Amino acid sequence: MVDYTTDELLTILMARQVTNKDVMIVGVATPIVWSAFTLAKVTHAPDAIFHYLMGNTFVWEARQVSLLWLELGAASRCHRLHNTGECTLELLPHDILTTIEFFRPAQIDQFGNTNNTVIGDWHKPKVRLPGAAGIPDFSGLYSAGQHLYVPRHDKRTFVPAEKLFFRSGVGFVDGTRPLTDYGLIGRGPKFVITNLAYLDFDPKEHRMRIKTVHPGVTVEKVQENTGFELLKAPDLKETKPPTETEVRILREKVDPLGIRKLEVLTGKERAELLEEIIRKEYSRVDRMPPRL
Amino acid sequence: MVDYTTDELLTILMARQVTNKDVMIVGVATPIVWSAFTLAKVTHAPDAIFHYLMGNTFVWEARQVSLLWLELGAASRCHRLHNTGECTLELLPHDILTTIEFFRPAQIDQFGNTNNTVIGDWHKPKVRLPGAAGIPDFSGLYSAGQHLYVPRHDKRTFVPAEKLFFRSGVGFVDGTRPLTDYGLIGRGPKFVITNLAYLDFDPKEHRMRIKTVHPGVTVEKVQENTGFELLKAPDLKETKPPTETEVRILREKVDPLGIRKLEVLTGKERAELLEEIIRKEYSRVDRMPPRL
Amino acid sequence: MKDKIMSLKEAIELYVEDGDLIGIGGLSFWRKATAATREIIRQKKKNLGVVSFVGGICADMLIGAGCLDRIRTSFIGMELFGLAPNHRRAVGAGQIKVFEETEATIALGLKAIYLKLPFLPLRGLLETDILKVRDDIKEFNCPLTGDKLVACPPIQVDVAIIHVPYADEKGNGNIQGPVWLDDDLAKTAKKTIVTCEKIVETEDIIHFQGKGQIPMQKVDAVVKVPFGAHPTSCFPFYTYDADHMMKYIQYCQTADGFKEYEKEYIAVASHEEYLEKIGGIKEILKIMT
Amino acid sequence: MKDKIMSLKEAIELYVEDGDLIGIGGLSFWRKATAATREIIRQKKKNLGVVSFVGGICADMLIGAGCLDRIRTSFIGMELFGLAPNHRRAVGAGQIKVFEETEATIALGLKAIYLKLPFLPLRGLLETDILKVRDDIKEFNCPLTGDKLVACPPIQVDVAIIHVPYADEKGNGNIQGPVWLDDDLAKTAKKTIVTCEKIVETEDIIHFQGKGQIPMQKVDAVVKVPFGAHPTSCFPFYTYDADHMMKYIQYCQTADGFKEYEKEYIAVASHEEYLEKIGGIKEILKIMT
Repeated sequence: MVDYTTDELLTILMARQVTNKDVMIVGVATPIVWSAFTLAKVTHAPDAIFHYLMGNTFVWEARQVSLLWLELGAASRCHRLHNTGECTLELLPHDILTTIEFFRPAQIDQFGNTNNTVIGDWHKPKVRLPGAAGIPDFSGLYSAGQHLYVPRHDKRTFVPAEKLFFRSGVGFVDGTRPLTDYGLIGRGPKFVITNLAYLDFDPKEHRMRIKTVHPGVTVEKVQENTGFELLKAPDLKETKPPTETEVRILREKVDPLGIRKLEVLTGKERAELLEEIIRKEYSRVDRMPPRL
Repeated sequence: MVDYTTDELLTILMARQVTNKDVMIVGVATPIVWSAFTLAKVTHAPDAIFHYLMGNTFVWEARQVSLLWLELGAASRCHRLHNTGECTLELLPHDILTTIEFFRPAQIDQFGNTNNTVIGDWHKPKVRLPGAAGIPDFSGLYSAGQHLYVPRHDKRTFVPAEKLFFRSGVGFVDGTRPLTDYGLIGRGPKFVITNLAYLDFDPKEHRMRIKTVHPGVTVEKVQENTGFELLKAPDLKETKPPTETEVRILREKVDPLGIRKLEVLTGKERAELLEEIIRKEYSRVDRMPPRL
Repeated sequence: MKDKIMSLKEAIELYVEDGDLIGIGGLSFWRKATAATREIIRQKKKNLGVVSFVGGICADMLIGAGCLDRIRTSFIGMELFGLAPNHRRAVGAGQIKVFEETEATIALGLKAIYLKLPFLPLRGLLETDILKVRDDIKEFNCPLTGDKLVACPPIQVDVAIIHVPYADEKGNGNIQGPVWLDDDLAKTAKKTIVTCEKIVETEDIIHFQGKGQIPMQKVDAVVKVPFGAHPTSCFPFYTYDADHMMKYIQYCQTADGFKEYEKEYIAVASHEEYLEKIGGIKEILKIMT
Repeated sequence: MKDKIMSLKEAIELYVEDGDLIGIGGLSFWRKATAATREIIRQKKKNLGVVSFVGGICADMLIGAGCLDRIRTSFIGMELFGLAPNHRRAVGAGQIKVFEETEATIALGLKAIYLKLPFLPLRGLLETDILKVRDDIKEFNCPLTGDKLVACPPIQVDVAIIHVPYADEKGNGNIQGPVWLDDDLAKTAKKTIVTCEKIVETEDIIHFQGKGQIPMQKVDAVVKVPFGAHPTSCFPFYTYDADHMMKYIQYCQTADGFKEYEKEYIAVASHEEYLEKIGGIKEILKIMT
């Protein structure tokens, strides 16, 4: 069996969700998402198009993931294909194109509602988070369903509805009614990919369930790290592990500096990696993240 | 006294309305307006900016008026300064800039309401006109007031309110109430420049009045050619005639082909001039309408 | 990626259906998809609607040929050359339904599609008769301030047909002159046909001013038709053919006259034959910029 | 035309008043008007608000220096480097008022200004808690279909401050990388200050890709400040200074820490002194692209 790390597993599972017809919305500071899209583009989805928020633009070609030279890859005159006219408004998920975007919630409940705004009471927050950006606008609109990922599956993130401090992204609301009753026109959350499992939502109860568990992870472990009861899919099985090719291309071509790991690591390990990436990128002599 | 023609008088009077701070919206097929703006730009309003519908663009420089090479003058890569993002929406009259545009109504009533849509009943029109384009959207919005011109002042154009076939442009409505009562935020019609007179609107009654009559025209003649009773401004006087310089620059530099005359002439005379302009413009060897 | 490059005949056969609302790009005399329009007439499509920011000869020919049963434009005409003759006659005779549009009702109608909104508000149209003849446009009060406003409905175009100077095989279209609402038409229509003067590399599109205003994701067919906008213009290659415009208006003084025009200039075997008919190389040299 | 070229000191003195809502262009680490922000702090402006599509070090410095009493962003942070330290602390302590914004509430709030509308509708925010903390955003029913929608109010910015690579003396600004909402900020603000890397001819602006996205009609002051976005980026000249960002975060672990940062890097006699302080030519060479 091929050797892989958690960040590689996550990235590869996310990449597999991309289809050849997708427009892939790349936000800022989400190197796992960028790596996943780039991996998809250079493997099974060559016709997929990047839509960079960092560039306000559609981009056809793939380049290596970069921390410091993001604008050169995404915004360069010689790279972007189309200047999107209106920031955010053209990012709205489209019915004809299957626009996809991966959101990373700070909290998520059993109905897929998410919080990226605040820890504690909004009026007197314990921790004020950066904010939910476009999630409140778009979360109810995805006709292809909302794509979610959580690099650290634990009870701080997976909380019961009553402990969600602020609903900044809408999932299935309270799960009792069809989304159209709330005025929502999207399909609701489609899946949550974590370091432990692939979770989806029961089509009747609109509650989160375990669809596959990652190799070496038990159903019990997933449940233990979740703050509410997870349903189990009738065909619950093990996640198909990364292939040797997927891992190799990700490591060697898509993100050789390991920038994606910044979303997974913590503490000293993370600080050291960050320093290493910065030094390597500032000392580039070839200037531009290479085309893939 | 300097010799001038009706089209020259009209153009020059309209040019005088332009201030140095204006953004001048140039529509299509309105060569008198284009000539007036260009004349203003090369005489007293050097800082005024063109906003060409035919180019979706702001343009700083003035070029000679052209019938056939309009895109070269207005849309050329080397000429336009700014690509306006949204057709029509950015044309909305602005409060900070004094955006101005001249509308030419097919019918106008005593309150300055206009019709460019249809002659006869809308459902069974005698003559279906081209349509009012953006006039219904913008007519109620101009904080600098609506600018109107009529090249042929007669009773077919100046009609009492009850004979306006279709209200496609809003003036002072029925003149009885402040515009804000109707939800309108503009200042209403400011003036109508015709081949006979400069008309404005009584500030209290919101009805059209004669402000100045052109040299050689009597107040009676203006009234005779108007389908409703005109008020008279307390300081009614004669229009200040074109100066020798204005006429010369218009004739020699701004519009030497006389394209503006196509808005004034009719019948055989017009057809011959049109043919002449077309032949002259197609046989240009210097390609681009000259910069002024 | 599916192959998008095809002949005009294939593109119209594949993507234009009877009853469709067609969005035609360009503006009156400028960059109109006339070759595609002539092909629609040859294929005898029926009960079409046309939406166009400013309409011109395309809509007028479709009306003359009996392909249209409704029209949505803020303005339609022949600029300084006169009224659109078939349009004037057909509307006068009550033969086609008019959706009285304005610049904003079209611009907002398209925007509403990509904002997924059932309406967009406008501070305009108030106290005009547009509201009397459009019962799908309504006055309402601002939910925040109570101000009187007007609600404009979305306009869902079935097929956008846009003529551009440059396109690549992926379907990216670059417009060198004014874009008007062509990008919004292409982005919001269910299907999009691009006709172009030249097919270029994607790298070329990236380097042109304006880049690919018509995005590949939304384009179904790319058809190369040099001079495919004649007698209207296609900047930067050629300007409009004033003589042919006048000839067209002359022909169209009667309904029968248009039928003669149709026989002479539309019912031809090929676009090349059309270009010969309109005067061949002499006429083309005349309009070259 | 009035002379728009002036010093940073003059521009801030003339156009920024206590209490103003300031619109800062750029996005988190990218093309932020930091030199202008430092000048605002030096001039001790008070009770300002900041609206920014995605906020970063500018808003955070203004908070630390006590210049702000309100903040309107859809996101504010230090990307992968962490939270915005002064912002986190001040909001936690209830020292500044938060207008909880989203991408759309800002984009639509600005658009509403130039459409002269008292609101714009959005099919979003429904069932989110944004509606609980923003009583100026309201649910309503579509006047045409009855659909549930949300009404977003206009955002009237007093002064837009935009850093661009190129501007001309008339005030046209050209942005070579992403524009984000900077054009809308400039077009809708009551006053606009442009800071730039280089002052060029109008002819240059016309030939650059994107042309003058910031239109001259709306620009009051043009200030040349090379490296005026440091430690954020200004494409195509330099990328962001990651080391300085980390140093900033380090300083700002406490309110007193920020005061030290302010003394060291903000309370300087000139922009040149600032550039020496941050490491001079060595640091500049490091970030050059």
